Amino acid sequence: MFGRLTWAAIPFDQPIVIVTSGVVGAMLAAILLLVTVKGWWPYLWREWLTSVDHKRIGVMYMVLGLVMLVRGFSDAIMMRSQQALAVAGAAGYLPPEHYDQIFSAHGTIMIFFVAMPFVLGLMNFAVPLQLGVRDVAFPVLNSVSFWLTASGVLLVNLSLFVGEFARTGWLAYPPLSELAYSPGVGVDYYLWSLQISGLGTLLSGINLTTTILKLRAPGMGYSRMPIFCWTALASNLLIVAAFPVLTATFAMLLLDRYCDFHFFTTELGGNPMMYVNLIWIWGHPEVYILILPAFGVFSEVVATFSGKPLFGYRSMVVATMAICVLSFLVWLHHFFTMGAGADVNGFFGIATMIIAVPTGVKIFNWLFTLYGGKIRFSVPIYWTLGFMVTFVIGGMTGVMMAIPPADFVLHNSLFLIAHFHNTAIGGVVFGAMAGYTYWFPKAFGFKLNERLGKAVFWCWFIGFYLAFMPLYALGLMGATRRMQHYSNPEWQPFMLVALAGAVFILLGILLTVVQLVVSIRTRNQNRDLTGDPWNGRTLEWSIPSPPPAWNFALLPQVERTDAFWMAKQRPAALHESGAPKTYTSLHLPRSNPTGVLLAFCGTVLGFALIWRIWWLAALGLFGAILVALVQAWRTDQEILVPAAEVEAFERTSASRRSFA
Amino acid sequence: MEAPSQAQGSAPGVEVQTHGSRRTYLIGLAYAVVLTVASFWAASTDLVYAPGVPILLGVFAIAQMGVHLVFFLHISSAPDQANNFLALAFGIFVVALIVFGSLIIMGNLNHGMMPMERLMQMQP
Amino acid sequence: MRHAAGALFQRVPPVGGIGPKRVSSQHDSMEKHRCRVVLLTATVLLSSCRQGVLDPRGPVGTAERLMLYDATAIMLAVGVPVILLTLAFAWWFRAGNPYARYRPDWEYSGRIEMIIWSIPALVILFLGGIAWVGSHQLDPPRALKSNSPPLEVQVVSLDWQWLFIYPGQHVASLNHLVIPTSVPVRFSLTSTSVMNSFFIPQLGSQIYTMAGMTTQLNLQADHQGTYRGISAQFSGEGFADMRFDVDAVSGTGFQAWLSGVRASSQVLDAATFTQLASPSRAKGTATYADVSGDLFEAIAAGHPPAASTPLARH
Amino acid sequence: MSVVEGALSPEHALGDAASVPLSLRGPAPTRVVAGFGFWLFLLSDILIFAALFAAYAVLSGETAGGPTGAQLFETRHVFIETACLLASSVTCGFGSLAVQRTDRSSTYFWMAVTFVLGATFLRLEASEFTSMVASGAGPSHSAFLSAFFALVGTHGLHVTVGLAWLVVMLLQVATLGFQPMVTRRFFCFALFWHALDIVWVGVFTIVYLGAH
Ligand code: HEA
Ligand code: HEA
Ligand code: CUA
Ligand SMILES: [Cu+2]
Repeated sequence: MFGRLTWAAIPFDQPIVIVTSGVVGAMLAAILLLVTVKGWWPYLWREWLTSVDHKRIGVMYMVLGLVMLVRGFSDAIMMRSQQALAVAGAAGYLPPEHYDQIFSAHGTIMIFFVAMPFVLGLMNFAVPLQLGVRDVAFPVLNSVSFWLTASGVLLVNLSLFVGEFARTGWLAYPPLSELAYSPGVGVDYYLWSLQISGLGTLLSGINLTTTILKLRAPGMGYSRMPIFCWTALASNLLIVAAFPVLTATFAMLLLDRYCDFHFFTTELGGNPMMYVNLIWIWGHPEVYILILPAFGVFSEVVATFSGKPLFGYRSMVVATMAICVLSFLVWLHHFFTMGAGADVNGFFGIATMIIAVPTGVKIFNWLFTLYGGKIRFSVPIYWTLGFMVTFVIGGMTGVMMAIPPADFVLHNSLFLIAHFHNTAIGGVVFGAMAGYTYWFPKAFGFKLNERLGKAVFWCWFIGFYLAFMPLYALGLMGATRRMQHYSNPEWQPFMLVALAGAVFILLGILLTVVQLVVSIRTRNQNRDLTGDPWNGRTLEWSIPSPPPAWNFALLPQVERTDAFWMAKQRPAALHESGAPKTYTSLHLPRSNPTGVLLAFCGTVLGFALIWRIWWLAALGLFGAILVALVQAWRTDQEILVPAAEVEAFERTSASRRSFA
Repeated sequence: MEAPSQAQGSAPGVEVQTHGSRRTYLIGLAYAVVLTVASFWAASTDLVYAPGVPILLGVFAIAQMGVHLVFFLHISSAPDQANNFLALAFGIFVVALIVFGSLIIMGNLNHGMMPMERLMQMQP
Repeated sequence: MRHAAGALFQRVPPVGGIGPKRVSSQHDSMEKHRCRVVLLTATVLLSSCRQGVLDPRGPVGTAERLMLYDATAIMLAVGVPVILLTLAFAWWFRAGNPYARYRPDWEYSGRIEMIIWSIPALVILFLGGIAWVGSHQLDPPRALKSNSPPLEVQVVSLDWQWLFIYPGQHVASLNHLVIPTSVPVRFSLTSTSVMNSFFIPQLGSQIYTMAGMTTQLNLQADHQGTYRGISAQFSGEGFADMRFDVDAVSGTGFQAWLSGVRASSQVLDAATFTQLASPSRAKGTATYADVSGDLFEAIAAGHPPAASTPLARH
Repeated sequence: MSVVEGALSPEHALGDAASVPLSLRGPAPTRVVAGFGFWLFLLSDILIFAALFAAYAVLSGETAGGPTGAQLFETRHVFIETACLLASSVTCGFGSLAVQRTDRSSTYFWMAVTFVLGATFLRLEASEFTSMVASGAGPSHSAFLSAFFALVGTHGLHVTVGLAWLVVMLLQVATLGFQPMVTRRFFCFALFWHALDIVWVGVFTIVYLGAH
């Protein structure tokens, strides 16, 4: 009846897990109770859960990322403290079967459920605003994408309490991840949650690519698009091209595990190396999917706060697209040590390094944007400068590993771990934080607290260096990754420093939360009535904060890059409307529960497949099809906002703005 | 009916100029039939130098895919199709990378590490 | 010089050993305390060179270390100025600086564009050359130049042990590798179950071990000593303990070790192998005076003497 | 940016400003947006096939002592399957012309023919699969067979989904008529169906004719 699901699946014998799950469960229950008691459900359902507004969806992605960040971080600090303790015969407090789940979960969660939601959230929020349009190409699909990601998140978190997570590392190499060596449900949790959220990501990539290529304000040609939109385009093209490979690869592993196929087994001709090859065809572009939008954020921030246009716009576009294409030519650098010949290793080594050229150009372009600027030291520019300093180091260690013989001694060492945290934290997380601070006032109409923001930055910055510079040294000393314990006592001081760094980061995360709470409570002092708190350059700053559901009552006519900046140079045209504006009534997409419902069915389906409860799986699938059919017959997809209402809003917000 | 505005190009699958006619489909069908028959013939004949057969099959397949794209999917390099065409080109680039990249890499790996037994067998 | 430091610190008691006794002493003056801190830091920093890839003991590792140094140097030559300029520009062009010239429209300079594309390109031209040549020179299957014929060693990664078979000598050893110095060693590697990576940091290159396949690796130790060997590819529960000691000994020492092994009573036959192949986290070394037939070839071809039972791993 | 006077709204973009480059004319109409989005989806779907093709190409020699492709495949069978799909592509094309003309009965007719041809294809494929499994050449027999069943099966699954979609579309025409929303989806369906035929060209060339 319940497949493999029995009471034994719930780890009552592991106090850490039970207590954590208990606390998480209690917190969830408390939140749900609060929402129920306060009667917030209708509001939440109407305005958020079923919303198809790209701005709301963007915000929900960010919230999801923020929540998962706490989970990912608690894994990280457990690993750091375990490694600080478990030296020379000491066992630490996490037995291997537990530790192995933790690093696998940490990697999976950080990449798929922290970094991806941040990046997707920022793109969702900012791209249509920067393009000067009213929404993304497919608003309902957008909501479906988000909720599929949320469904993956739910499954991953469920694995904490019901059953187990994979003990294979975040990429689940076979044969270790095959049924023969991982008979439990851990790998199934991994595979199904990523299949579901991966589908969401793919749809989102299609959606945003279409938006950028087909929906732009009149006059916004490709050479006038804000650079963030260019990086978003590159990133989403990579999503469209790379995620199908991930889906196919995981499907093959699933067939191996569920239907006794032999793609990657060690018997009957299966070949595990093929999995390694395929997963990296996705895996390498994936890191650029994450970093490119971050590059975009930094480009916007550095130009805005220097009060100058971005230096070398054309170079920047060329470099972005070059990285986009090149990132598909380098995947073998993740398995130089698997035994390919010298020609193949050499070719992929060189192809990898070539990426350093366009990336270097970007760094230099930011540098020369600073040059001749009038730099206002607000929080986003802190993150940007911190990034520029840090990422150069991470990029250079990447180039070192791109030399195959050097990688022969660095592969899988803590040096590698340091490299990719250097790029992922120093690049992606710093970018997410910069973007979050930069666009927060646009989304909510008030700024985040500056002093606390700077404190957060310093905690992260110092914490990062403390936590990961020792790992470079350890890697050179021959310390390898994924070690539950180690024997060399000389490593311990480094591990202790790294733990201290993680504690600093913890402080940074706590301060992030404090900053948010304080900013909300003092929001009246930080109100931004102008809609343009940073003296911005791009179209999103030309509309009120928070923007109305329709973003732009009249689509702007764009004549060059930095459209809003240019308009501000002619203040007359902006403020006193010469000819009376004629507003038309607007069609807006109606809130739609399809996304939530599909994700609900998807979660049921995934859970049932993981535990092999076939009737429930059938039910989930049936439900999903039903929801899709109902959606197909829905004809009232749009609501009409009457011209008068649009006009009224625009009038009041305009008067408020000129008043400010 | 919507106005046939061409802002940002036109949709794939629709031939704007001729509004896609039966003729296009029939011409496409004729080409496709010829190419299909040719493929099946090539696979079974002795008239083609045997090691060249896979190459010939590949050529026929590429030609036939092209025929489908042009006559059934109405893809062209017209300016209003620029996006469709570029997306297709990017897709073909990635498909080629995945398939040929994997073949080269896996061939190289397998070559480097056949078990001794098989190596022995291969040596005359 | 590095070797001298290594030798020096071999005699110093391990880090953990210095402290506690002195701390317990009530008469510990501030002076001594500071001394201890300095000493500790110095030990830690210097010892970081020991045993790692920056302290190679053979030609492969030495070449790879030189590559690391070269790459670091050339990249620092670009990276350090970039970092300094970032900080300098940000500081000088701060909004409050009345001396800085604000150029609100400056967004293009052909000359600068030229330079910023060419500097990275030139660096990569050099590093790419190194990568290409290095890949060929240090290709793991490539035989090392030497006057002496290579020693053949067959390596099998088990769950979670390392088995070393010396086909020419018909002996085998578990979790302990003994090799003569100044003689190239030709490793052929395979696995009975999941992937592992065979890695002796002080000798250089690592390579994966995979079931049903044979990888090749050539290494050489130039100095006598005991080096750490590890698995560098995660392989499951017992992974952290997949360590082995590598003893690089003189030629005569090697012969002595061989005769010792031959005198032992154990032989590596199907029964012993089956026992070894079943998953175990227990550690220990063992030697085998004889090895039955083509054991390694059978394992590498995917049919070891007795089918291992992977399901029993958990 | 002049938000003000007479901003070009997309509806008016074309008529007066034929000289304005396409990319500057503002947001594209829904039909173009939907078509392009679906085009991207198809490309991504084809990449799934690319990964499966790559796996097949790499593993096709790994028969583990079991039967090889040349021993298993029947060229005549494949030829009939190919003919069905090719013919269905053309009838589907005629069907979409009928949709464009909003010609109901013609739509029903051509799409019904398409359905029958697709279903025949599926039936043939299913019989091939069952006879292979019955003769002991199922997917768990060797890596080659795993890759074969996964690749060809995925194509078959797509055809199945296509048929279900076709039924839904016909029901939509019957209940909702030729609304823009319905015709848009019909075009997407036609794209999907043609793309499956393109994938099949790869399948019969590489898997069946390429078997040795
Ligand atoms: C994006 C990716 C990412 C990020 C951010 C991190 C962050 C951190 N990681 Fe991560 N890590 C991985 C990706 C990441 N990791 C991967 C892929 C692996 C490999 C797994 C494997 O081996 O299989 C790994 C493995 C890994 C190991 C295992 C090493 C080993 O194998 O032995 C360790 C050890 O301590 C570690 C530590 C940390 C620490 C201390 C942090 C912390 O310093 C930082 C914590 C970071 C956050 C919590 C994000 C914070 C973001 C914000 C605060 C933004 C806030 C935004 C808003 C408010 C909108 N990581
Ligand atoms: C956002 C994430 C991100 C980013 C941006 C990068 C960027 C790069 N990475 Fe990294 N990488 C990862 C995330 C990332 N990586 C992860 C997660 C892994 C491991 C996964 C795992 O195994 O679990 C990994 C692993 C990894 C490896 C495999 C190592 C191994 O497994 O043994 C290699 C090897 O080539 C590599 C190289 C590079 C290079 C060359 C870049 C380049 O793009 C960097 C380019 C940037 C610069 C070079 C700096 C700026 C340039 C200048 C200032 C100009 C002047 C400089 C020069 C000319 C050199 N990376
Ligand atoms: Cu791995 Cu052959
Ligand atoms: Cu990579």
